[in-house]
Amino acid sequence: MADEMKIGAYICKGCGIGERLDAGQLEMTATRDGKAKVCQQHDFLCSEAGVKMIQDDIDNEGVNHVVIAACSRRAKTEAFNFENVTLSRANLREGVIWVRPDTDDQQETTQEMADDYIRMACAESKFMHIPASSGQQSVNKNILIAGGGVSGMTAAIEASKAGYPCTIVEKTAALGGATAQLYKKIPTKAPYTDPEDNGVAELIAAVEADSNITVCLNSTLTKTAGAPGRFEADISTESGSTETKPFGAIVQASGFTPYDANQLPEFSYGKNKDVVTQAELEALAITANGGAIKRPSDGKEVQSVLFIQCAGQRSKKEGHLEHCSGYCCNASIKQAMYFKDQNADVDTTVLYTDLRTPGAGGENFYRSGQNKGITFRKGVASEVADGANPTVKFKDLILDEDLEQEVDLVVLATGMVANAGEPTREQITISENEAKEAGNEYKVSVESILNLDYRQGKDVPHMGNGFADSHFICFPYETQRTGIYTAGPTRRPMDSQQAMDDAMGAAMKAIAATENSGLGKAAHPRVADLSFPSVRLEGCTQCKRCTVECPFGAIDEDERGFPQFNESRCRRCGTCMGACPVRVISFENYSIDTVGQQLKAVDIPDEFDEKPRMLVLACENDAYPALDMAAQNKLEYSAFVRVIPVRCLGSVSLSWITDSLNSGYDGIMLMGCPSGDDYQCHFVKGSLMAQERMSKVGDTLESLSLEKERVQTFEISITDIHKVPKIINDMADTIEQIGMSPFKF
Amino acid sequence: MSDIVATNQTILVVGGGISGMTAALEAAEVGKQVIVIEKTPSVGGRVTKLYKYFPKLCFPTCGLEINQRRMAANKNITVLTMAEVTDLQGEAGNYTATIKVSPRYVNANCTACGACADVVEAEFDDEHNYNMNKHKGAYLPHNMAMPKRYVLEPGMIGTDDAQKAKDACKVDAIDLDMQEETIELKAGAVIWATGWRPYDAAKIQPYGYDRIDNVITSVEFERLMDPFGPTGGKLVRPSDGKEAKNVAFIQCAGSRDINHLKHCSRICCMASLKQSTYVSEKFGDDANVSIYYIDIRAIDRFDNFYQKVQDDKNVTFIKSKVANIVENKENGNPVLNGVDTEGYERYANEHDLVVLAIGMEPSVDKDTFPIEIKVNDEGFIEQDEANGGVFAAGCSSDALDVNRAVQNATASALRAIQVVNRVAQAEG
Amino acid sequence: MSDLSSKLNTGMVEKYRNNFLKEVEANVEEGDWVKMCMQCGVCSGSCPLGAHWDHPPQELFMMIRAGKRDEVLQSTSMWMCTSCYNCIVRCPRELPITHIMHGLAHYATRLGIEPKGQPTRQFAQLFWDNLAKHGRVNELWLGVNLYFMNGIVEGIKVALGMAGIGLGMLKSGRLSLKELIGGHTVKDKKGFHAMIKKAQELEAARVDGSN
Amino acid sequence: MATKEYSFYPGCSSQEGASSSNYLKSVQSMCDVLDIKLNVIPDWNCCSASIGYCGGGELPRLALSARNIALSEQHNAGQDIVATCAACWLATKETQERLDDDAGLMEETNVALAEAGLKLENKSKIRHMVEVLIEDIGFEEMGKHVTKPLDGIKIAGYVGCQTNRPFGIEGESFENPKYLDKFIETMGAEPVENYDKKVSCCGGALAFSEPEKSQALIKDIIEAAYDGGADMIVTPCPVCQMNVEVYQDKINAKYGTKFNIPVTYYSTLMSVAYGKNGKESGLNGQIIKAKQLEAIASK
Repeated sequence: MADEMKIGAYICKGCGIGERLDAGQLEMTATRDGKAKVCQQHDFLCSEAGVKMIQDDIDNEGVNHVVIAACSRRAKTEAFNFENVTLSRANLREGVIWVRPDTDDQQETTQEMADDYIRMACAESKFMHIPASSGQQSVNKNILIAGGGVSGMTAAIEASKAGYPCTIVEKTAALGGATAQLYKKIPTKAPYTDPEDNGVAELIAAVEADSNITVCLNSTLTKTAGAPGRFEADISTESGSTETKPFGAIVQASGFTPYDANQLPEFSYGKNKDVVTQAELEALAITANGGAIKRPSDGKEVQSVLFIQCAGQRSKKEGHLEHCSGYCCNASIKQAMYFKDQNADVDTTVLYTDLRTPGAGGENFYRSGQNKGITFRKGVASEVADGANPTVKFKDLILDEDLEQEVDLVVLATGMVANAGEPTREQITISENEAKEAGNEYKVSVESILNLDYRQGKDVPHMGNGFADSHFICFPYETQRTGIYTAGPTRRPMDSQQAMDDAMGAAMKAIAATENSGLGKAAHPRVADLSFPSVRLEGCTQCKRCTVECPFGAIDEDERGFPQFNESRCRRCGTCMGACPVRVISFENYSIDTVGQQLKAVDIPDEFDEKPRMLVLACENDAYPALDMAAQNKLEYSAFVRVIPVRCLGSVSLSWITDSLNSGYDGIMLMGCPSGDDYQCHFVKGSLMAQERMSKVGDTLESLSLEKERVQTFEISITDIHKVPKIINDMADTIEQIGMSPFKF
Repeated sequence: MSDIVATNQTILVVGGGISGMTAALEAAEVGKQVIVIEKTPSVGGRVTKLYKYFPKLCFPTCGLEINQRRMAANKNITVLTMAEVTDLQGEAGNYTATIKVSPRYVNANCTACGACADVVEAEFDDEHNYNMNKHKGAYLPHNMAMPKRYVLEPGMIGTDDAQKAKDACKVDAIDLDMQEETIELKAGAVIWATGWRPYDAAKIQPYGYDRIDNVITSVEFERLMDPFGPTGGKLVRPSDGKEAKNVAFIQCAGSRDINHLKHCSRICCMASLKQSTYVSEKFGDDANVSIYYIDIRAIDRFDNFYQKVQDDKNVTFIKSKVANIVENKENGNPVLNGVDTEGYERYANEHDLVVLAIGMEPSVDKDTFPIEIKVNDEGFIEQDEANGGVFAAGCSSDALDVNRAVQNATASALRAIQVVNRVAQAEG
Repeated sequence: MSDLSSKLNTGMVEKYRNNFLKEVEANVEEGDWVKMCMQCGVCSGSCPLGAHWDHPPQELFMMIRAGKRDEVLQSTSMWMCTSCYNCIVRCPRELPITHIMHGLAHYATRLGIEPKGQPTRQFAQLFWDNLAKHGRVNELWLGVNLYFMNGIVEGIKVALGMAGIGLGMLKSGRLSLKELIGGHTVKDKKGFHAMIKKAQELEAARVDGSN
Repeated sequence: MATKEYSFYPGCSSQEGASSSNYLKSVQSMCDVLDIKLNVIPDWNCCSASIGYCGGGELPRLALSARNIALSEQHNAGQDIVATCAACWLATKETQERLDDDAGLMEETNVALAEAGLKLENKSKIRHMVEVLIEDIGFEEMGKHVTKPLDGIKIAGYVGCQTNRPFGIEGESFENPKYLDKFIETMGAEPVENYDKKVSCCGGALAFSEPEKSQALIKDIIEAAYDGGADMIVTPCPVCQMNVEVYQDKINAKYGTKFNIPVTYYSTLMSVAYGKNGKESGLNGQIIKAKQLEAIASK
């Protein structure tokens, strides 16, 4: 900040603020307490005229720190959107008048509320700086694609079409992956009645024809360093040669591992050659190449075949997969058609419990299968008896009978096993617990695909069932490793068509990562945030909490144990700031001071005033909007509360708690997102960490001989609109019972 | 509206639901100019009407908050609400769209202070709640509405109520003379994300949706859980407001049925599994849920959720397409007749409330679609070269759950970007 | 059963071996629809006499696919069909279930393995014989035959039981003793009979290759 | 309006001295008033209803209706075939459909027909009398001819099965068709609202072979009518009419009910409302006398 700070405070009198509050008084507070150099009132601040008034001050009066005292920071954002200034919002509408009754006896406390919010906004403003990119970045449009299957090739082709050069690193000697091993694939176009060519040849041709796509076969990633915009990947060939190349972003399309059917002895797999997996049947079909499919044992042309669905899947049994692989029903219909299309007299039976062919195409394909004479039976196979011909013992659930069927060939619809990524500390414990409950072991991949040299492990963290899926319904590509996007079965079980569509989305995200990291802009969810954490190394004690707790593995350590921040891996959640015991980590627009000074700016009446003060630190994504909407619905809450939005409870520094206790707050409420397996925190574990840290506050409270009820943490969903006011009012009651804090000066 | 800048490098996104929003954001966040055309007064689409998402049971509003913040912060995105595409001409890299914008009667001055709603009396069906209740003639579509701007029902115009509203507005936001506008916009690529509509339950005659009060649809059931919904978040049935503890879910209501929707709508199984947890959430062990199904289609990791629900002793699964529903005239209970096909058991089961897991009908009308496009028998837009620069996103492309719709929309953003980048190159 | 039909029956068993579905597809009216059933059971639940079926339609379809030939063909179930068409209009796969039920019943009869004592089976046969004879149904004879289908004694009981109704019908002019002698017929009996005969021959040729 | 002519297929049960001869009577009276001319198909034969399947195979049964259509095409060329009996209408319509879809069957059928010196074009439109009334005449026109509105009579409109499924009447639903109620209203009587058993099965032909099972169904149909406060039941189908009317004593005996509710045809209502006398309206054909109608008819 070259030119000295000049705070301009602007007080809106619209939406009833003017009627309910003494604007003159507010102006005085802003100038006297808030040290605002300029302060103006306006009847309708978000109007063109109002906005122009502010812009004029910025242009002519040198105002560079703007304080808007009007509505919530979530309202009228498009109007209050100024360049090259810091912006603080004092929430007089949703934060004050809408949650307080319009009665004379309440006027005083309501005004106090408003005055405090002005002080707080000015205090924040004072300590905010205009973020400027670190310059650590430059745009690198090259995209690294791990895996040369249909997902990887699609990602490469599509990204290239948009002008982004790609490099495919494929472990094997050829492109095509699992799909290349398919005789045909499930239909992808209307009328969805017959298997389609697997399409791999066309993809490979397209890849080879594209000068923007580099293919490294027989190659693996032995090391991936850096960050979005400046990844450095070591691409090593079998022969041992290694080349290091720079990339802007990464798409991980490393596929899956087929389930090992040897874990299904009850189906005589391995014992009887004529019991095969779907994958093995594809091989037989390719050999037959349109002719009669011959069975492995004696080369006899298959006259009867039975497909056992969900073999080793959808089961908590040891060694089984708990999930459904999603594609196997369609795959069995397709494979049964291999037989039927060649010879309608072949007897084909699909034994299923739930036939899963969703979507527009699926039902057509199912009907087509029936029309071709495939017999579908709802039933569960208990055993495949070995013998000249395998005999399937099963319970037909419709006929409610135990039956046997002797067939030439049995096909096991075994599923997909995740083959990449590694579990985070939490997930290891979670999945271990799950495993214990479920009585099975989770297969955690040992092989690393990316070999990240990150402080927090070599791969993108697992989600459920070992897949590197997104945890978020609304954001399917959100991984915990910025700039690295998983696609295809790496993410979750899916067929090749879905995988290709998925890869295209992943390519889109990778492109966004290259562009935004190049500009120093944050990725989801604080998109376009230019600020980044900076650390006063001289104050750092090398405690490593920041590097351990960063949910995105953004921080490495140098050999001395000092944190090394990678701006473009960072999501700006502030978890590191909250973790740092010595308060040396901060952002230009969000720091220990921007919050700490706010809570100190609040005017704390003395003990005998019977005006307690409560502090709410509210997650900006859920709790704060919930409070807003409570106000919008005119749900009242105590006038003694002061709310400060935080980026995430993970960013809450203990110092804020101790400071507020010391400055005489009577109660402190932390409001974050629900935690647990289905956590809603977009920074992964904010609430969890807040709870952990607050558990330690107990001692502090004790040392100050304060009741533990004074500091409480709540899990709030954005929909808890009725709950938040209640929580606040309950705290007010509690304080009435336990009395005011003695620490008021 | 004249101030909207649109060139043949602009991406036009038709539909502001979660798919449209996603496609728009992904494109805009890599610097593309995007215009979103939304038919209703606010963006967000169907997800704004959902209580929770499966399988996480998290709240759609949470992601909506993030997406809306992203949109508000992004200067590359222009949103036109109450707007519809009436015509589309041209080819990839050079489209002209004709947009009809209906009057909102409330301009950008609106601060959503609610003064207008306080004074008006007239009430109108609340579309946000599938017309299960009414809202004021001046209204905010819902708590999260974006743009956060009130709307005047067209029915208000010319009434004293409308004048009252206008007089109550201190910021001159109400403009009763607002007229329908037609504008033309250039675009290089078009992302079609018009989503889906619930199949008309009345057409499934044996289930008596049009005759029996206590037969409702899954989308309506979803609204009952919303504290700001038609029942204030109470799980009560329409006929008499009695708590609905014994609830039946009928799967494939309209789906997988050649007489109705040929396709499987994919979401309904998971939706009912999810909604079964609502009943438990409200009534604990008094909850009694029966799910009548043909196949439970909880694919991939959704099956883990299915297994959870299966472990709930208050939930029963019956493999049966219910034959018909009659009303018990004494107590208003719907009585379901049918056969459990697993071992052949006939039943005539009485429930407090029946929820039809209603099928997903794409909002793509083959006949009135503004431009030549490949649409399959199910009514979904097929991914096809012949579609030029028009790309389906989300449920215009297939019956998809939210997660898959967003994933698909992200992919379609790239498809559109490829086109406008080609244009950009050509123009140098 | 007649030699002819028993020969036919064994012939069919031979011909189709463990593939009853094929046999049904080839020989039963609308039989090629059976494979399209997805076991939703809406037909079974929609049948007015459903409670009296040993095996409802959807189960019969599964049994056919499971090769349960005798259980299906000897079942009384399809004879319970009242031809109300509820199943047809509700079937999500548009199977012509009513017709398949009739077809199965007829095929069982053709093979001579239908449940003999089944009253509807007997009535249906009477009805056909009656119309095939005159070209038009002679309700009085139909009734009389019906009452006596289980023998004189049983018949008199039934007849007495039904007497009230018969009387009512007579009184109201909706049953005429004229029918005992002559009664309604088609004029062109010769042509009519020739037509039926030819139709039967053609069908027989299709089904059992003989005629 | 000019006379409307149709090729008429009366069917076995409406023959003189047969179970629905009274139906035919009232239809004729109704048609006089509405200026509808019915040209009977010469030498028509039985359609085998939906019960001939035991003895009759598919093709022989198809041949039956094919013969009727062929005769109609020969003698009443260009006229729509109209049936008053649900079974007749259904069997004929089904035959037409089946033969349209299956060239093989069509060919075989014509081979069989040739034996009777006939050839089938299969082009005639096959309709139920109710369709003719609704589509060609219209409720408004039907209403115009009412001279004796059936005031004060509450009637349950029992549509039954085969007039309703699988074809049904254009624009009506299978579960809750409304047209019969409209007939009732148009004739000045009051229909029972949401008559539960409107489209339930009476057992059809199985009333003969499975009396107990069928009578159980019939009981519900009558009960629901009483529950709806009906004075009488009206139906478009001879089998329904017979089954619901004639077994009431037996049902009373078995279930201890006191059923005694008249069951007539829509055409009965119409001829009475059109001022025809009891005989012309076929009221003498009632086993359970429709006293209210008789009263009006004799006014």
